[in-house]
Amino acid sequence: MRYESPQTVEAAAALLAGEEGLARVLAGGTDLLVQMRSGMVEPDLIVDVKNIPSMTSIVEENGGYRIGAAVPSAEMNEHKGLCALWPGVMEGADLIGSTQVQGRATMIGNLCNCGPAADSVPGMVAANAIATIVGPNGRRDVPVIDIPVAPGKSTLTKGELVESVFLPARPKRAGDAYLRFIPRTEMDIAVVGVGVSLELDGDGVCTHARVGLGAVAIKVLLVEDAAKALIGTKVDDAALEKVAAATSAACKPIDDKRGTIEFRTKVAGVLATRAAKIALERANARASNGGEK
Amino acid sequence: MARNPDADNAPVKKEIESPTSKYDAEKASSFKVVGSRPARPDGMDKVTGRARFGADMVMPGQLVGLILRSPHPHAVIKSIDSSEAEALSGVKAVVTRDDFAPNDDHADVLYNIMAREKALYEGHAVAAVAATSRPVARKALKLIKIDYDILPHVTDVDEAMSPNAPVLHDDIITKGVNPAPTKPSNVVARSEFGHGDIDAGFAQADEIIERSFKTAATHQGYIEPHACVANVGADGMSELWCCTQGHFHVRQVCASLLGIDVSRLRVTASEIGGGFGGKTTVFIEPVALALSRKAGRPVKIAMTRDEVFKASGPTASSSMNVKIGVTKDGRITAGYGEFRYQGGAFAGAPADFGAMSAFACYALDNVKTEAYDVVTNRPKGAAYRAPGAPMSVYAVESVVDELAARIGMDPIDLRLKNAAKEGARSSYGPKFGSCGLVETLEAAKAHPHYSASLGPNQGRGIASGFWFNFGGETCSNLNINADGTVTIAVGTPDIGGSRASMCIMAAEELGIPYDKVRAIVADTSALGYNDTTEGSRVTFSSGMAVIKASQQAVTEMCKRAAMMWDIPAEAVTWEDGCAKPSGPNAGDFEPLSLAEIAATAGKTGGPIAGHHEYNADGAGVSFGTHIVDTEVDPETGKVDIIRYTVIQDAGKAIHPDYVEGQFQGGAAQGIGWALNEEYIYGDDGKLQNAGFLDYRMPVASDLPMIDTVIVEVPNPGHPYGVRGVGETGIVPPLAAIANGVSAAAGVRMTELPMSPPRVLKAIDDAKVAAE
Amino acid sequence: MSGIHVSTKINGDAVEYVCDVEETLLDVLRDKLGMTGSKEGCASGDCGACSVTVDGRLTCSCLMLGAEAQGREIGTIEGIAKGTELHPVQQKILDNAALQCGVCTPGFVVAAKALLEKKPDPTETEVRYWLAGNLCRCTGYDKIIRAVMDAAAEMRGN
Amino acid sequence: MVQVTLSGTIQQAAGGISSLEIEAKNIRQLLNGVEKQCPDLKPELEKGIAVAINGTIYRDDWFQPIPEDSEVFLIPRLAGG
Repeated sequence: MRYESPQTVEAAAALLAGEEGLARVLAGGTDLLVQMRSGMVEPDLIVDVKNIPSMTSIVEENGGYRIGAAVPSAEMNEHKGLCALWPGVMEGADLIGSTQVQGRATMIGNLCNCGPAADSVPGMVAANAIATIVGPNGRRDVPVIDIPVAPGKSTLTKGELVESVFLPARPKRAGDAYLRFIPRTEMDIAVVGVGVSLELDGDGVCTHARVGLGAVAIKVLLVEDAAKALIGTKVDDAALEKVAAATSAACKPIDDKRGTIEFRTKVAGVLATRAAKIALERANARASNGGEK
Repeated sequence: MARNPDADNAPVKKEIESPTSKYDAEKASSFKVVGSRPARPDGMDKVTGRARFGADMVMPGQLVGLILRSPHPHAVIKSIDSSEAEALSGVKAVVTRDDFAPNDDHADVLYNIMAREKALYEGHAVAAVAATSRPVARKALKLIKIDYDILPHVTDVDEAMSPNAPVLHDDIITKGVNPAPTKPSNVVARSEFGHGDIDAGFAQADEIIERSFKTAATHQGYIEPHACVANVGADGMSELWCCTQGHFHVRQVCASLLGIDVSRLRVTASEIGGGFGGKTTVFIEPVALALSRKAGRPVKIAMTRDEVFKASGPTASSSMNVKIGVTKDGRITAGYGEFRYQGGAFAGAPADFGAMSAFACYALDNVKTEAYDVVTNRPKGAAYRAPGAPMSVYAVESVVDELAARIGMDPIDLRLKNAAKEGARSSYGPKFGSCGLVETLEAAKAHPHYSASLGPNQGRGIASGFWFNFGGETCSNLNINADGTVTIAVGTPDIGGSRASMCIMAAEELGIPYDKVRAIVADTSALGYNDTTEGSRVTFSSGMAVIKASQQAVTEMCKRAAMMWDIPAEAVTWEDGCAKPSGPNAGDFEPLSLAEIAATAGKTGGPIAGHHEYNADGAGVSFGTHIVDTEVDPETGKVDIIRYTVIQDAGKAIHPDYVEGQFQGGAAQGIGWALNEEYIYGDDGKLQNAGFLDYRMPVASDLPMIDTVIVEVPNPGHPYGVRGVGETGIVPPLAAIANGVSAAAGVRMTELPMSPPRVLKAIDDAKVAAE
Repeated sequence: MSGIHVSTKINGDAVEYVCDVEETLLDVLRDKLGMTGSKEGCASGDCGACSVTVDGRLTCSCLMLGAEAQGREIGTIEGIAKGTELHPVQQKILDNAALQCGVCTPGFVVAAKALLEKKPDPTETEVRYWLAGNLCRCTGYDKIIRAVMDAAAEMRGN
Repeated sequence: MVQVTLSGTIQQAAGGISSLEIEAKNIRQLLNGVEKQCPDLKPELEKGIAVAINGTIYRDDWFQPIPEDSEVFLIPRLAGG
C-alpha cells in the first residue's frame, strides 16, 4: 500500500491514472478509513488530496461559490456567504455524521462514494450543482446528478477525480432546504432524504423548482414531477399535496435494516412537503432582506 | 461445592444476623460523610486520560492476538487446517478447539469461547492466532482453512420452538415438562411460578385484557470493547490483565479451562469501560492465555466493535403473552404470563428471572407465570442489568396501563391499590420484607411532572419495576497508614464510582475526612474470593465488608490507646476519629486521633489493619417508578422523549451523585431498548447491524435531562440501610415509554423497539381499522 | 510495507514517527507513542472516544491516517490539563460526577473544549448536538451536559 | 420441621413436587434433606440455588439458621448485571 500527497490536481490525476492496482482518493477519509479497517477495500495506492490548494478552498465565482472537493463540511458551514446562498445544501452537508466527522468529511467524498443515502447529494441535485472533474484528458463539468450510478459506482473514469463543485448564483426570491428522516436525532444514515430548491417571482409564484430525493432508490433521484407540481403555483397546500404524491411515486426503495418500502415511500412525500415549506419561507425571508446573502 | 451429608448436626449460628448487618437507625440519623458528594478517587485519572483500561496495557514482547470467526450461523466444522498460517513469518501461535481439553464444569463457556463440533452462530470463534503485528495476524487468519458443512439455522424464539426448527444441540431435552420429551429440541426448560388459582381469579374480574408482546435482543453497549493481555510463563505462572466485572470469576474459569492451578493465575482488573452485565463472563481471556502459553510471549487481544456485537453476550429477545383481570374498582384478581426468551446458542436465557419479576410489583392472590428458555443461532447471551426483568415487566405494565384506562382509573392509583408491600406474598414465592414501592408511587403522584400539561401528539406513560438484588462472597482489607491515611482494598471492580462509596463508608466509620481514605481494586492474589460486580451488590456487600473492616481497625486502635493510657480496652470508645476514655471513671486523658495512634503503631504492636470476609446476606429489593412524556410525529412515527423522571428506592444513597447516575443511566438504556436498539438478523442468519451506526443507542441530542427522586426506605439488612440501585432503573422504562407512546399515538404498541416504521404502521393500521 | 516518516506536533511538542500507510492516527497515538488517553470504541467514527483536534478542528483520530498528520498540529486529551491544573471542562466533569466508567470521558473533554472555544455561550440543545458523536452508555448524558454548561459559564467569568 | 416450597425450575426438576417437609435447623440440613427426598434435584442443587427464609434470600450460607415456623422457599439462584 502506497500513500501519496500531491500538490496539484493534475499530479493527483496522473497518480490515479498510473496505478495498476486499486487506487483511492483520500479527501476526508471518513468512508475510506472505515472500509479499509473492516477489510472491505485494500487499496494499493491512496492519493491524499488535502495538500492541493484548488481542492481545499472556497472561492466566490460569478455570484456563486466554487467549493474544493477536499473542503470539510465544518468549514463550509462556517462560511457565511455559502450558508446564506444555499442553506439547504449546507444543512445536507452538516448532517453527515458527528461534529468530529464534520471536521473531515467532504461533500464530494459523500457524492463520489455513491451511497444512495448520502445526505449532501439531494441538496446539491436540487441546486443543480456542477462538479468539475479533472482527468488524463483534462477538465470537464458534469451536473452532480450524473455522477452516481449505483452504490460504490460512478461515471468517473480511470484517472479522474472531482476537483470542485460549483453552486451558482440565485435570484432574489429563492430558497432551498434539505430534510432527512432518521430514527435518532443524529448519527444515523438517512432513511429518506429530500432536497428542494425554489425560485419565485414577485407575486410569489414558483418559477423554477428542483427536488432531489435520496435513500429510496439505487442512486439519488431528481424528481421532475414534484418540481412540475410546484412550478406555476404559490406553493399552497394543493401544490404540496401533489408534491408529496409525486415524490412518493418516484420512490423505488428496498426493505432493509433502516426502513421498509412502505415507510420510505410515505415519509418521502411527508419530507418533500415539509422541505418545500421551509424552502418557501427561506425564499420569502431572503427576498425581504433584499436578497442579501 | 459438594455438601457433606454426614455433617447434619453442624453448629447452628446463635444469631440470625451479626450486629453490623442490622440497620443502625441511630447512626443513620447522624451521618457526617454518608450522603455527601465528594469527587471520586479515580476521577482525575479519568478526565486526563491517565486511567488504564483493558486495551491500554502493554507488556514487553507482546504479540497481537486475533480471532477467526465463523461466517455461518450454523455449520459443522469438519476440519481446520492452520498449517499455512503457522508457517507464515511472524506467526507465533495458532490455537483451535484442539488446544482446549473438554471441561465438564464449564462446558458451555468452553464451547462458546472456541467452537467445537459446530459453529453455532455467526461470529463464533473457530481459531485464533498470535503474531508480531496486526497485519501479519490478519494475513494469518486468511490462511486458516476451515471446511464447513452448512446447516439450516434459526434466530427467532417462536420459530426455534416450533417442532420443525433446526435443532442446535442433540443433548437438550426440555426440562420441566411432563411427560418428559423423548426428542431433543431448542427448548432448554420450562418453569412455573405463582400461587392461588388464576381461573378463579379471572372469574372474579370485571375486565380482562390479554395481549401478546415481542421485544428484540439488545446489547449492553459498553463503550469499551473487551480487551486483555495474557502472559503465561514456561512454569505456568501466569498473569492476566483484563476489563471485567469479576476478575476472581475470570481466574476460576480460565484456570479451569487451561488446566492450571488457581494460585498460578493472577488476574488484575483494569479500569472497566462499562459492563452492565456483559463483562461478567469470559470471551477472549482463555484464548489469549492459550495463545500466550503456546507462543511463550504475552498476547493482547482487543475485540473490534463488530466482534463485540457478534460475539459477546447480548440479552434475550422475547415473545410473551400476558393476561390480567381486574374488578371495576381496581382490584387485580388474577395475573398470568407466558414468557419465551431466546438467549443465544446455549442454555441460560433469563426467562425464569423474567417470570419471577413480571408481577413482582403487585400483591396478588392469584398469579401464575411460565418461562421458556430457548436456544437459537445467536451469540450466547450474558447478563444485562436486571436480566430478564425489563421485557416481562414491559408486558405486564402495558396491560396494567390498558386496564387502568378501561376502568377509568388513574394508573398510579391502580398500582397503589395493588402494590406489593412488606408482608405481601411476592409473585415468585417468598413474602416481601421492607420495601419501598408504595413510597415511589406516592412520590410519583406528588411529582410536578405527573400533573404537568401535555401538548398535541404527546402522551404520558408511567410504569413500575423491581429487581431482587443480592449480596454474595465478599472480602476487603483496610490498612491504617503511619501518616493517618487509610487504604482500602476491595475485590469488586468499580464500574460506576464504587470506590468513592467505599471511601465514604470507611471515613464515616473511622470518623476521618473522606480525602484521607483511598480505595483500590486489588488483584486476585491480594484478596480472598469476591463475587463479581453484578446484581447491584457492590455498595451493599463490599460496602458492608469495608464497614466491618473499619470497625475491626477501630477496635484495634482503641486497644492501642488503652495500652498507652494503661486502662482496660473496654474503657475506650471511638468518637469523631479519636479514641477517648469511655467516661469519667475510665480516667482523664486527651483523645488520641487516628493519626496519632497510627504514627506510633510500630511501637504499640505493629501495623493496624482491619479485614472482613463473608457471604453477604440481607440484600434488600429495590422498586422504582418512572414517568415519561413522549411526543409522536403522526406522519413519520418518530418518537421524542420530552421529559423523564426516575423515582427509585435506594435504601440509603451513600454518594447521591452516583445513585442518580445509576438511575439516569438505566433510564437512558431503557429508552434505547424501547425506541431503536435491536439485533437485526437477515434471512441468512447474519447480524445486519453490528456497529454503533445502525445499532442506534441514544446520543446526547436524543435525550432530555433525566430528573431523579431518591426514595430512602432503609434496608434492615445493612447497617446504613443500603439497597442495590444499579439494576432496577432499567426495568420500568420499556413499559413507561410504551405506555406514553401508546397514549400519544392512540394505539397500543406491543412490539419493541418502537422504531418509526413500526409506530407509523401501527398508526396507519389503526386509522384503516377505524374506518 | 514501507514506513512513512511523519513530522508533526502533538500537544505543542515536535514529534516524529514512522508508520504504515494503513495505521490510523489513533493507532499511532496508542501503539507507537504510548498516548492511550484516546480510546478505540468503534474505529468507525461513531463513538467519539478517540476525539482529537487537528489544526484546532475536532475530529476522530480513528478516521485519519497517521500519515496525514504530517505538518499538522494535533491536540489530544493528554495535552488539556496544564500540569496539575485541570481545564474547566475537566474540573466540572469531576464536580458534577459526570462520569461513571470513564472510558468515554477523554473524548467528551476534547470535544467539549473544542465547542467552548468556538462557542462560549452554547444552549443546552447546542451542547447536546455538538456532543452527539460522543457516546456515553453509563450516564444518560444528564450530568455531562450540566458539566459542560457549568464549564462554559465559568469560562465566561460567570 | 420446616415446610419448604419449591418454585420455578426447581419444582419442575423435582417432577412437579411443590412442597416438602424437612427436619432442618439450618440451610445445610435443609438442602441435605431436600436431596434425600428428591434425588432428582441433585443437579440443580449442585448448580446452586437460592433459599428464601422469611423473605430474605440466601445463596450459599449453609449455617444460616432456620427458625421454627419459618417460611422457606427454594428459588432459582439469582444472577445480575
